[in-house]
Amino acid sequence: MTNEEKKCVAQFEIHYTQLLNQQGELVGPLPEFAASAEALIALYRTMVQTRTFDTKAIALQRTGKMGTYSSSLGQEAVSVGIGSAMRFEDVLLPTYREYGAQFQRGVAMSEILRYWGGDERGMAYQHQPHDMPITVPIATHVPQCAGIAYAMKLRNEPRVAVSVLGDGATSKGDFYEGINVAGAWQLPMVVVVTNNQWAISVPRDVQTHAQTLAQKAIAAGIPGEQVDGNDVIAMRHVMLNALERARSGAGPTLIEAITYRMHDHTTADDASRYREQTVVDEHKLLDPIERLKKYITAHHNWDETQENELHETCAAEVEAAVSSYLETPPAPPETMFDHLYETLPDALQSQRDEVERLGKQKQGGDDNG
Amino acid sequence: MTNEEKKCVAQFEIHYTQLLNQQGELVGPLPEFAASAEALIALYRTMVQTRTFDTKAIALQRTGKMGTYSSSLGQEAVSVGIGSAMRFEDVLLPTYREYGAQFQRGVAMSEILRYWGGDERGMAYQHQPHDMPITVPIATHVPQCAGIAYAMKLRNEPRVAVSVLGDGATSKGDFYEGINVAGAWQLPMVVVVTNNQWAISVPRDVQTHAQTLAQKAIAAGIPGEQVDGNDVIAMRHVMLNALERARSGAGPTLIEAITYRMHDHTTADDASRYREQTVVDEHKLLDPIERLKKYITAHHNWDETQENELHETCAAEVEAAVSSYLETPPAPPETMFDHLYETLPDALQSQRDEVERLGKQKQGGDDNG
Amino acid sequence: MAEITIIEAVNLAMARALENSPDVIIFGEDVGLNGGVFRATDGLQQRYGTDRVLDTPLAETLIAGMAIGMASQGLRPVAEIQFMGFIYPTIEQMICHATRLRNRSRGRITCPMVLRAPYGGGIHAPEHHSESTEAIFAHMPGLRVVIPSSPLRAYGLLLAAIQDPDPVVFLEPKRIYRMMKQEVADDGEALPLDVCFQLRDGTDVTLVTWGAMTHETLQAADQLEAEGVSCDVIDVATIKPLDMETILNSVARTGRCVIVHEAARTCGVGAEIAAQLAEHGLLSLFAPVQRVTGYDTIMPMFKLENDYMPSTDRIIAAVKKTLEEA
Amino acid sequence: MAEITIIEAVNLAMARALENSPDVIIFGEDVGLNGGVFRATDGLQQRYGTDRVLDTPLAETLIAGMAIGMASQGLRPVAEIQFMGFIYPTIEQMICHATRLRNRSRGRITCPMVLRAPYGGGIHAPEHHSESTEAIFAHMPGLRVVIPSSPLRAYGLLLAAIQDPDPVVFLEPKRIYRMMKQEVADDGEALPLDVCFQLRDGTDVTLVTWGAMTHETLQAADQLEAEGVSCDVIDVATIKPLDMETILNSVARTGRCVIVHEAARTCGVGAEIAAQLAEHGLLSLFAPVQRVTGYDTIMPMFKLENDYMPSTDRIIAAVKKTLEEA
Ligand SMILES: Cc1ncc(C[n+]2csc(CCOP(=O)(O)OP(=O)(O)O)c2C)c(N)n1
Ligand SMILES: Cc1ncc(C[n+]2csc(CCOP(=O)(O)OP(=O)(O)O)c2C)c(N)n1
Ligand SMILES: [Mg+2]
Ligand SMILES: [Mg+2]
Repeated sequence: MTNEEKKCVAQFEIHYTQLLNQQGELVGPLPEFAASAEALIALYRTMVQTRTFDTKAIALQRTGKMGTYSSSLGQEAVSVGIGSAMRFEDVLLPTYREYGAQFQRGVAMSEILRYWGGDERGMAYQHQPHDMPITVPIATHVPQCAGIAYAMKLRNEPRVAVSVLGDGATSKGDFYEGINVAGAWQLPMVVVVTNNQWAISVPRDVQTHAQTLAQKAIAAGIPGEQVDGNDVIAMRHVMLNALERARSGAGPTLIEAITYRMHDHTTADDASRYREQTVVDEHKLLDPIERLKKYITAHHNWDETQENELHETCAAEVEAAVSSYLETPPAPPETMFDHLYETLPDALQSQRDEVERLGKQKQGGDDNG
Repeated sequence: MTNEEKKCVAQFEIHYTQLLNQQGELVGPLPEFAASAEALIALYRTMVQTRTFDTKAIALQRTGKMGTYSSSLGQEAVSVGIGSAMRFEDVLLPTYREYGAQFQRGVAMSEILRYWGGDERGMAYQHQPHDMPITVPIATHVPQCAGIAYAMKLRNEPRVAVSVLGDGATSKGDFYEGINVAGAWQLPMVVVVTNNQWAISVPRDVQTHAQTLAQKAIAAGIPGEQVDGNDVIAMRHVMLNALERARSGAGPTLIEAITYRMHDHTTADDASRYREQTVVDEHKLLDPIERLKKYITAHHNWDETQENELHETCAAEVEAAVSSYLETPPAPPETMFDHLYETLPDALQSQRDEVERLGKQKQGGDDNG
Repeated sequence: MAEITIIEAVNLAMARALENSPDVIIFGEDVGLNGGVFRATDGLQQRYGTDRVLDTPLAETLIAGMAIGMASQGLRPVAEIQFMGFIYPTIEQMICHATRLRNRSRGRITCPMVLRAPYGGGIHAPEHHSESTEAIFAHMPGLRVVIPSSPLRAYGLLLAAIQDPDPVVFLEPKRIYRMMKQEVADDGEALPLDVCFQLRDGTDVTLVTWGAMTHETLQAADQLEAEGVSCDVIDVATIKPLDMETILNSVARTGRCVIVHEAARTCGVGAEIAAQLAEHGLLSLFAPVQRVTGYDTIMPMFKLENDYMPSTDRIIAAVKKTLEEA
Repeated sequence: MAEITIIEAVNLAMARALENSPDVIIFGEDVGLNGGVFRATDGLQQRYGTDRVLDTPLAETLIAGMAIGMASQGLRPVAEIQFMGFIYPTIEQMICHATRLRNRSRGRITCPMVLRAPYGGGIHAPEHHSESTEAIFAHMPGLRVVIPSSPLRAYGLLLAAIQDPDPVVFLEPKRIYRMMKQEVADDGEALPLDVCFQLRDGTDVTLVTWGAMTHETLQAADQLEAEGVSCDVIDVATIKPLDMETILNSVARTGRCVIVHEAARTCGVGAEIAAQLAEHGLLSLFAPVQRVTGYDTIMPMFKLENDYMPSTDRIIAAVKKTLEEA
């Protein structure tokens, strides 16, 4: 085919941002916020806090004190970057690895534990009125995110709706439907794809022939970009820019954050069935926490005393959450009807009565569980 | 933001092909097939045949002899281009405007009329064993197309699966799911988006912020290109290339064919509610049939005698199809059970008996319908 | 006060809702300038603006998902699915989220949305345009499924659905969209949800139905009356949750029951009603409950659709059967 | 002949099918190297290659749609949906196409596909991993819905489903995947579809159930036996189409029936069975049919799941109720 007959009608580029390299050295211009030691240390604290929580949660599951749990190990910078950039009045629609963002937004550690402990009260988020609970059915929250963003836009509120999902999730149709309408309606919305290279056992390259996931944005006619998801400074930076664009009415952004899932998919998974530990080990070198630690050690006098203090604080906080979780008395069984509708329809009253009666019988007899 | 911190990691271009301009003048290099008068006249005949059919079908609906019908007026070049490029053993998954392709592939005009006349026998395609019937639920045939293409690939058959859908259809999730797997598995598959600028009353620009629909391919990591869908030479050319790529194992292509829906969405629609007739009139100047006629008149001695003869042949063919359609006796009502399963489950026998009994009663009494 | 059709009543209710609350938002495919393919939203965009009455991209999963998102923010989204045959992509959103948000968040987030769709056969429409799959939604805990069968009920029940604090699937019997007219006062008064409407009082047999089938059922009742059979006719209206009390009370009086619906029989809503009659009303039944329904085959294309859908004759035959027995 | 579990029998049946016909293709999320999250496809990719046992992108609509496409070409696709809670995106494909291709094309194109999914609660899984929404599929004309409840039936029914010329949704009760072992001969013999299996003969009451609930139901029958109550226990196995003959014959003998299922009660498959008993078996019923089911609320997260699902005690109580009455 010759060139004459074909006219180029559209051109696109996808960019990648990294500010701190693997060695913790600055490779790009420092964003304004990152000049402050305080700001960086705050990010560092939350990453350590998240990891401390994660380690404990896995232990709870392993010792039979909690159900299946999905670890965020290695992905802390993505989540903390997102959470740190958002405003409280924004809305986060998380999947099941966004603890780093959720903690910053007021979700209690004990709530997350309750959730994985099989208790709906873990989604009540007593101190976070805005955010959606964890979404399990993959990508279903992206259309919802668009609806929320539309409500914000309609009401002229300077708020942004943020949904976070995985690399695997970019294969599901509702993801595209959601980003497409975000473009069509220029919604105040940010979609973050946490590309941790795996969807359970399915590697990123099996999901799609697209060379980047950021380029999925092109289908929706919205900006898409890649960021080093193990570089919390870049992550927060890119996120702040996207939020600012959305908040100012300049429309949505898709961000692909490149990271790595260091743990099994969940505690119910055994990754050794499908990936080599050596590859995982290689990714340890990219650890987001180590990386920032190197930087703040070199530039902001972070030292071992502070490090130890931080770990102690985090451990204590996690322990308190665990106690609160373990001490929560189970909800009475009949409460399974209490939030089904605003008012229980007459047709269901006898079912609720039955559950209540059987629950009391059981309590009288053997114990609950 | 400065440039240093951002690295370009991917680049894309979308190209547009036009070979015959609005005036019927050649603006690009003539593809091999188009050197032959015969080949061009064959394309011309099928376009005229399709339009003759279309006009009659609308008339049948308007006079109460048929149900709702969706016209392909103005889009003949897309459909004829597709059908002419495919091999018989390929599989077409059409929507409800692909008569031009279907006729070439052996679907009888009377079958299409039966279909719109509310009769499943219109989808039996007596002379076309491969193709799927018309798909009404938008975009649902794209995943099916991938499954068909996978079967071809698995069996090492040099065949291609082709699905055709509208601009509106590119908003639906299953479209993306289908093209994504086509890329991931490098399937022998071509997806044609017939961008006729409208999805019922919704204009193309309301569907998506994407500047082209061809760029949706980038999300799937597959080639995507635009073609002038009113230029049947370009259409067939682009289609032949895409089919050849797919057939030779080089993977899928997404083609956006730019055309215009000249009629109401269907006979049940009234486009004057939402679009100006003047805009429609402007598009008359782009008519695909007129355009090719100018070219073959100028270059291949096409004349009024031949033109009249062609119209007569087409009219006769359509009349024969109409007679066949109108003379088809209605199927006995109990046949509604006869292709539900290979063998009717016992549980349904009494229902079939009831329908048969009631049908006979009705035939005895008043007439059917 | 003008006499209006069901489709006009649907339009009037939405206009009233838009007028009364800035939180009401109407969206879907072709609901804007075109006013919906059945004109349910005719003129609404012109009157209430493109921000509040708007066309979506062609994506039903998206429509449901956006409605949930909007509802979670306190809006009152009223989303249209163009035909029930295209409602299936909404199911994941409805069953995983719309019905569960309140429960999941222990009341923190709610989902006061309405998903409207025309449903049912009998208008000689193309394939997939004649579906009655209300039973799928009736099986979902946390949902309401509401079906009007007259202009008055279309107006009053749609307003009720919009005001309801929980998600409602509102199915409109398109065959009777323009079949009858009633005087409807545009007074913003909602009718009650979760209760049946008594369409006719009778003593010999209870006919239970909803949607367009109320038409055939009332016709059957008329003809039976002429033959001396007195029918109690009940329009279930809210098919989820079910007001079985009204139905059981009627059957307690008549001892006989015929259930009429257009949907396929197996696992249709008629099964639930018949099952509850067998559980709670067994001793008052003089004859087996009859179901007159669509058959358990694909709704045929329109040449045969009348052979598929329950007819007045089939209803009368079923009534006579219940009268013969026991 | 080794004793194997249900999950092993599922694996064995797929291996046998792969072995016997080059047309059999297995695909879904994580079914390849990982062997499925429950190990249903363990070792199959290694043995039969990545062309015939393969991981798909994460997209359930796609999985169903591709299965349809493959089936239309004469392949015998066996697609896995990871959990029934994620099956909803397949509904549009299943109800619009899988069930209709044969009918639509008047037999020209067929759809011999199997859609497998683990279903049901009781394994302390996260949200959405404990669904029993088989009734949605049981309402679809043109479909078969098959549920095994033992290793022998898992093997024989899955082979039957794969050999069946029409689409089958095959739901596997995951709670009992590893609960019992049976000797299963890998002889490639399919069991019949469309018929119930009699698990236990009895004279006083008929217990009708399927899936994991066969376990509680048989336990209840044991306990009742000790108290002198003799139970006929029927595993429906193919819940669509329904073999009502076996159930009606049993109830004709016992005069009493308790239906047990995990799914929500309203419009569950139990309703259809009860409705047909009321239609065709009314005169043999000594007492109202009882349904012991999941409640009409969201399946709670696992702390309360045992309070949601039918227990042996609830079944026994329902049986006693039918014995008290009439
Ligand atoms: C619709 C749907 N299908 C399948 C699943 C089961 N599942 C849970 S997580 C997961 C993989 C998700 O991968 P990705 O999107 O990359 O997120 P990650 O787990 O890596 O964070 C799958 C298949 C689900 N939760 N929802
Ligand atoms: C899933 C689904 N939703 C809605 C419809 C109703 N509908 C039929 S055609 C159409 C517009 C399609 O537009 P486009 O894809 O551009 O195709 P065109 O009709 O222009 O050829 C709509 C909304 C449908 N058939 N299927
Ligand atoms: Mg991932
Ligand atoms: Mg179009």
